[in-house]
Amino acid sequence: MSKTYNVNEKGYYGDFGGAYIPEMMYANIEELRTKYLKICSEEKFQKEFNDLLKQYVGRPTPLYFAERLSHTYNTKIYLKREDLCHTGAHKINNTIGQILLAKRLGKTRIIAETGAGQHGVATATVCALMGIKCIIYMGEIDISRQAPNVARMKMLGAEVKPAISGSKTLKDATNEAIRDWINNPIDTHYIIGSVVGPHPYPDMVARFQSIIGVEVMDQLKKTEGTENPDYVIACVGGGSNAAGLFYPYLDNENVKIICVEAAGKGIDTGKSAATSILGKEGIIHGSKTLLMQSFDGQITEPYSISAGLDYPGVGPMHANLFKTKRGEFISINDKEAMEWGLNLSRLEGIIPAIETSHAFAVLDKKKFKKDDVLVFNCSGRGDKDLDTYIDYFKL
Amino acid sequence: MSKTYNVNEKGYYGDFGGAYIPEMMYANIEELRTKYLKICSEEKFQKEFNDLLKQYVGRPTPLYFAERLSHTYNTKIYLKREDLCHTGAHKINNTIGQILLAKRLGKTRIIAETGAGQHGVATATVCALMGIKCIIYMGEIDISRQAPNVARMKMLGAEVKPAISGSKTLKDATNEAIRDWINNPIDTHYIIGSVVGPHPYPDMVARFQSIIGVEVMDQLKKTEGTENPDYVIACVGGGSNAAGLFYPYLDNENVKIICVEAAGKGIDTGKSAATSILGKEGIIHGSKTLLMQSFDGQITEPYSISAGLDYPGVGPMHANLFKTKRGEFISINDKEAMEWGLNLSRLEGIIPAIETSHAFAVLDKKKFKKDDVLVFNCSGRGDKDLDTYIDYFKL
Amino acid sequence: MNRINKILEEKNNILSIYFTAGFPEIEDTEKIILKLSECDVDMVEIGLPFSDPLADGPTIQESSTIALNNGMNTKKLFIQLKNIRKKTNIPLIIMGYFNPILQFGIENFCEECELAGIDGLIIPDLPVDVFKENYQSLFNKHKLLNMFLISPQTSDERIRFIDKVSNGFIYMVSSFSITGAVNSFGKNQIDYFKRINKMNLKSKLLIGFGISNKDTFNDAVSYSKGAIIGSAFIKFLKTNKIENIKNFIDQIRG
Amino acid sequence: MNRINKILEEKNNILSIYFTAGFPEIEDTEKIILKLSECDVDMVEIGLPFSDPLADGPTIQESSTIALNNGMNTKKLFIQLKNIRKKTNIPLIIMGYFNPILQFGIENFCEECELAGIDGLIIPDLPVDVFKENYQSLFNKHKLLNMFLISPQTSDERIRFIDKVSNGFIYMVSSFSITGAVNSFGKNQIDYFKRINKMNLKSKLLIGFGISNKDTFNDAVSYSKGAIIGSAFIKFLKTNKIENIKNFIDQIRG
Ligand SMILES: Cc1ncc(COP(=O)(O)O)c(C=O)c1O
Ligand SMILES: Cc1ncc(COP(=O)(O)O)c(C=O)c1O
Repeated sequence: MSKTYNVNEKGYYGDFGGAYIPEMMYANIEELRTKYLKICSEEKFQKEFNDLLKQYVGRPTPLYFAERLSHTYNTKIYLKREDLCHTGAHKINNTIGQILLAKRLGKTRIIAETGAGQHGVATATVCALMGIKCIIYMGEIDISRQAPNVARMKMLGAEVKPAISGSKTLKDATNEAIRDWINNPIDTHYIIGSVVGPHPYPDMVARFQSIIGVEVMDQLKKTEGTENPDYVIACVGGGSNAAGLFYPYLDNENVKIICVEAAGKGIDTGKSAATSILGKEGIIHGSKTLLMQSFDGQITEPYSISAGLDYPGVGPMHANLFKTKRGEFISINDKEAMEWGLNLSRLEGIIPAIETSHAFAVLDKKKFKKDDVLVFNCSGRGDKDLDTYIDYFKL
Repeated sequence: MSKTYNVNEKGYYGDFGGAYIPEMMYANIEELRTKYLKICSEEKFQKEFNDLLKQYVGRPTPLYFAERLSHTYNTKIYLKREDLCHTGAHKINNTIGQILLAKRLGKTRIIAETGAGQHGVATATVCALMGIKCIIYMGEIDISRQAPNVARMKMLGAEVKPAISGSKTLKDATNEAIRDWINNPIDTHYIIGSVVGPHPYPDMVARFQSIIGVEVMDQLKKTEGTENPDYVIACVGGGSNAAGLFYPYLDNENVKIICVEAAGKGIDTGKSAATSILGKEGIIHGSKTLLMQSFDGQITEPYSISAGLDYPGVGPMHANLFKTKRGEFISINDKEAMEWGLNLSRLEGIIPAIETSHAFAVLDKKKFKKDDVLVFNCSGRGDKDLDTYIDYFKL
Repeated sequence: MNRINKILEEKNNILSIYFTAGFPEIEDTEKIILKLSECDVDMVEIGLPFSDPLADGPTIQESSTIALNNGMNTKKLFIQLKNIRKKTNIPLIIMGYFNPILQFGIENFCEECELAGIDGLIIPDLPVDVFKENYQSLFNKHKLLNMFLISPQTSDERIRFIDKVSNGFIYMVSSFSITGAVNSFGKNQIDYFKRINKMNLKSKLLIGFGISNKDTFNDAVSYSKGAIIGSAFIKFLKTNKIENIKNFIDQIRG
Repeated sequence: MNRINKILEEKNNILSIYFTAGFPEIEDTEKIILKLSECDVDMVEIGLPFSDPLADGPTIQESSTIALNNGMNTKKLFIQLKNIRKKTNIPLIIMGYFNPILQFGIENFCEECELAGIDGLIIPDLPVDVFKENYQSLFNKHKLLNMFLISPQTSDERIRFIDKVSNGFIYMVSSFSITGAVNSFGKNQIDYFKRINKMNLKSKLLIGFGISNKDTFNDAVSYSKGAIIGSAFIKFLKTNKIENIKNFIDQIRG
């Protein structure tokens, strides 16, 4: 087989991936690893998954040609409208898949970590849909900066548990969720929210999210006569929305991949979340990947104005895209991202999540040709971020 | 021609409708009246409208079979998922239509009134999309109880002007918008947000919203083998989401129509917005219809916990549905509506707008048969109402 | 002959004053009308207050809210008017929105107007077409003139139609402006006045909206039979005694 | 013979104590180890503090945070340990997460362990499979034992595999519980201890997680070679002087 940027049978993307987990998680991870492909390929599962994506989530999401934006930047810009998904971001594609899997594994209790709260809301949503108990771990800082999403989780009947250790953001919420799973290995399934964690999570989540890219191929074929854009561009926190968009293009090197990371207050300020530039190889949350860490391997507290990008690691798929140079990595600071939140609102009537805003800022960083076809993953809507926007711009 | 519940050529639904407007508005209304049907039926307009609904708004919205809800109430319940529309409610179907119309009329400035803020956001959105100046009138009370939507309008570049007269809610915002139009008759188009106001607004808005019902026919045909449900059910503020759902069924009396109004603190408390029960025939905002008023014709200040239903009138189509008994009118108080907000969140993972919650409360008011097919218009999502929910339930 | 038509025939530079019935105090209606009659005022428009006066600006809306809070309503106004008519012969016009009139019962309303010696009505949200079809004969029966508005937007064709239906004066709205005082007219407005004058309508024209002082009054009457002052007078009443109304009128008539 | 294996052969009712290096104060590592050696303690597990100890509970996490804030790191720990090894012969195990070890360089790390007289390692997030494939020979070269964990969820098949790879003791996680003290074991735990005992593994078993007092210690050792106490000891250190460690040990051995 020729070179692939997808996962291999051992759970690695090049040098990255694997499952570096305490033995107490082994049985659960092993159960997943041995069953996920089989379950997910069952016809009944596929039908249920696709029906829910269609009827409940509202897929296919549009591939919207952004006329004013394209005109302003003199290139062809498409937006994959994951912001229109039920609950407001791509995250639900994955939670729908995992809840169906969890049911088939006989689990009756769901846990999840969340940063921006989008994955927490998406998890609480599918748990309500299925009538399953749900506990969400969320960093104490994120609880206060993403209040609307906390409210939504509570409306949906989930219990939101604050993670009060470390930086009190996504990484710590993830630690807490893992601890919960270790304590509750029998009845509980852990729905990880991005393409991170031990194998098979990165691959499993990427597969559930790959619907994004698969739809783009189909949609682009209709408008541009080809399935292949020149660029696919997405913000990268853990990397799930990016993985979803890139998935069918991974091994097609005619399609250029751009990953956009959060520079926070700036790469050199010590207040950043630009993992590819600042990170080194190591182990985080059970996966060998790039992560931000001190010289002696302590995980660094990251910083970004967007809670969903405020993670010191990155999925192993993306670590490999970086190392192999298959993907171009661009980092965007808080200010640039915030301004793009306003730009997109004013130019296209779409208020993006701050995570998503980062992706669009690439337009000011890189020159594209008039005929280039760019597909941006418009990963989520900005409703959860209104307070931040309003404060920032004194609107 | 046989009896119809749709508008006649003079702009009346039975006894209701018409255009009771000051002469200063005549030229604008007359321009609309003589041109709207022609413009809207042009192929180019239709294509642009439908393309935007598809690519930008995310239509068709799903017709979702609510399994747990159906099971709980032992009947077949479908939700028309207008909550998945871009900006979070059905309102944008209308604003897309009207902005295209306004462009063809050569208007360069848009005004609108808003209650819940959904119509304001939908208007600000299409104005951003088209790069047209936008001013939104909103009651001072609504500005404070729908803060997230105010923030969204500002992000989108609209100017939000507080209406400080009267009850400081939707009716007063409408007065202010009308005054603005009288003062700016040449460059300005007024995008009314519901099936209210002088002819041709009710018919024009109903036509733009009729996509809802048209899609339902198609979708229901696929799942139930018939285009016709037994019941179509929607909340009624001005009546646009209801009109959109009912439109293709108006003259098909096999399909029963249920309109759900806001009883506020209760029909007899003086704090209510149940227009059909409490209203008398009269004139409001240029239309002959039912409205809540004192013995000497002063318009009453309505009350509902939901800003979008807090309107003392109702569209003339609905007044006629009430008078002719074609529609059944049920009123739901604040408490019942709020509880249904929680019910739907917990049973189906969908947090509805408080307006929308009213519709679902019908399930506790009326017994349906096991085989009945009910289509609810899930008119909007509850993101804008989180503060109200959280306060109410002390979550 | 109707008192309004008589004035329109006999006089030029007609000054018509609008005020809101029941403002500032509920019993001021009579005092104000009698005072206006004593001054050099030719006609009085009595505003029947309405909760949602969408063709009016903030000054009149505010006065309406106060009048309603004072307890003013249609029945009470007619009681007041019947008394007033005994004491003055000045032409009286009721300006009111259509809904309160509908609720009172439109036949009832016209009857009461006749009994109270009202000469005409201005109902801004009753379009001429609806009036002609449904209410003209009723108005005629009760000897009530109905005055229509025209604005710079009104087409020539429609103005001719209004002129035909009209049996009193035509209320020429000065600008794209809901009621509210301005300091002088602009070129657009003057052009519009000229255009209408050239049409040689059978109906006399009165100009209203935005007239606040001697200058705007004089400008207005140079293109019309007369002018109507509303907001500026309401503003005056907010800070001046009724006894001093003459000062306001003198300053206009100058 | 490795000190750990020696103890495992010679003794029953083994008591192994875990503490976090650099806690409560950076220079306490030596004092604590020497004090433990003086008491009736058979083995010491030295926690190399990590920012994200996901297999540990709040007590150990907190002690790790304090130790890191005190300036503890891998290099510093080895300097301390080299001194300590001169003063005691007690078996010493480093328990650390894999990432800090990787960053130090795993060969480097093993070399330093050997130089410091470390007898074994517990790396909770280094799975046995990865260890066997990549690191076993390196560990052997530096005479380091690697201890693996098993939990009630671990399948018999996997336990047998672990037993085969293992050359020290098997760390039997008592319950579905990340580290943290409990008062007594339940039926499920006892059943699990019995089940494992019946397997007749070649490796000796030590039970850890949740052991806090005489009762749980005695229960544990009745199904194993010995037991490991961590959180309970850390808690003790938070409010007691190092000189008084004997009180803690006596109360367990009691
Ligand atoms: C809208 C949105 N985009 C992007 C992200 C980043 O996550 P990922 O990189 O997994 O897509 C988040 C995380 O919460 C999000 O909410
Ligand atoms: C979600 C939602 N539903 C219903 C309504 C009521 O309006 P209408 O009756 O015109 O549909 C509103 C008004 O803002 C709304 O936001």
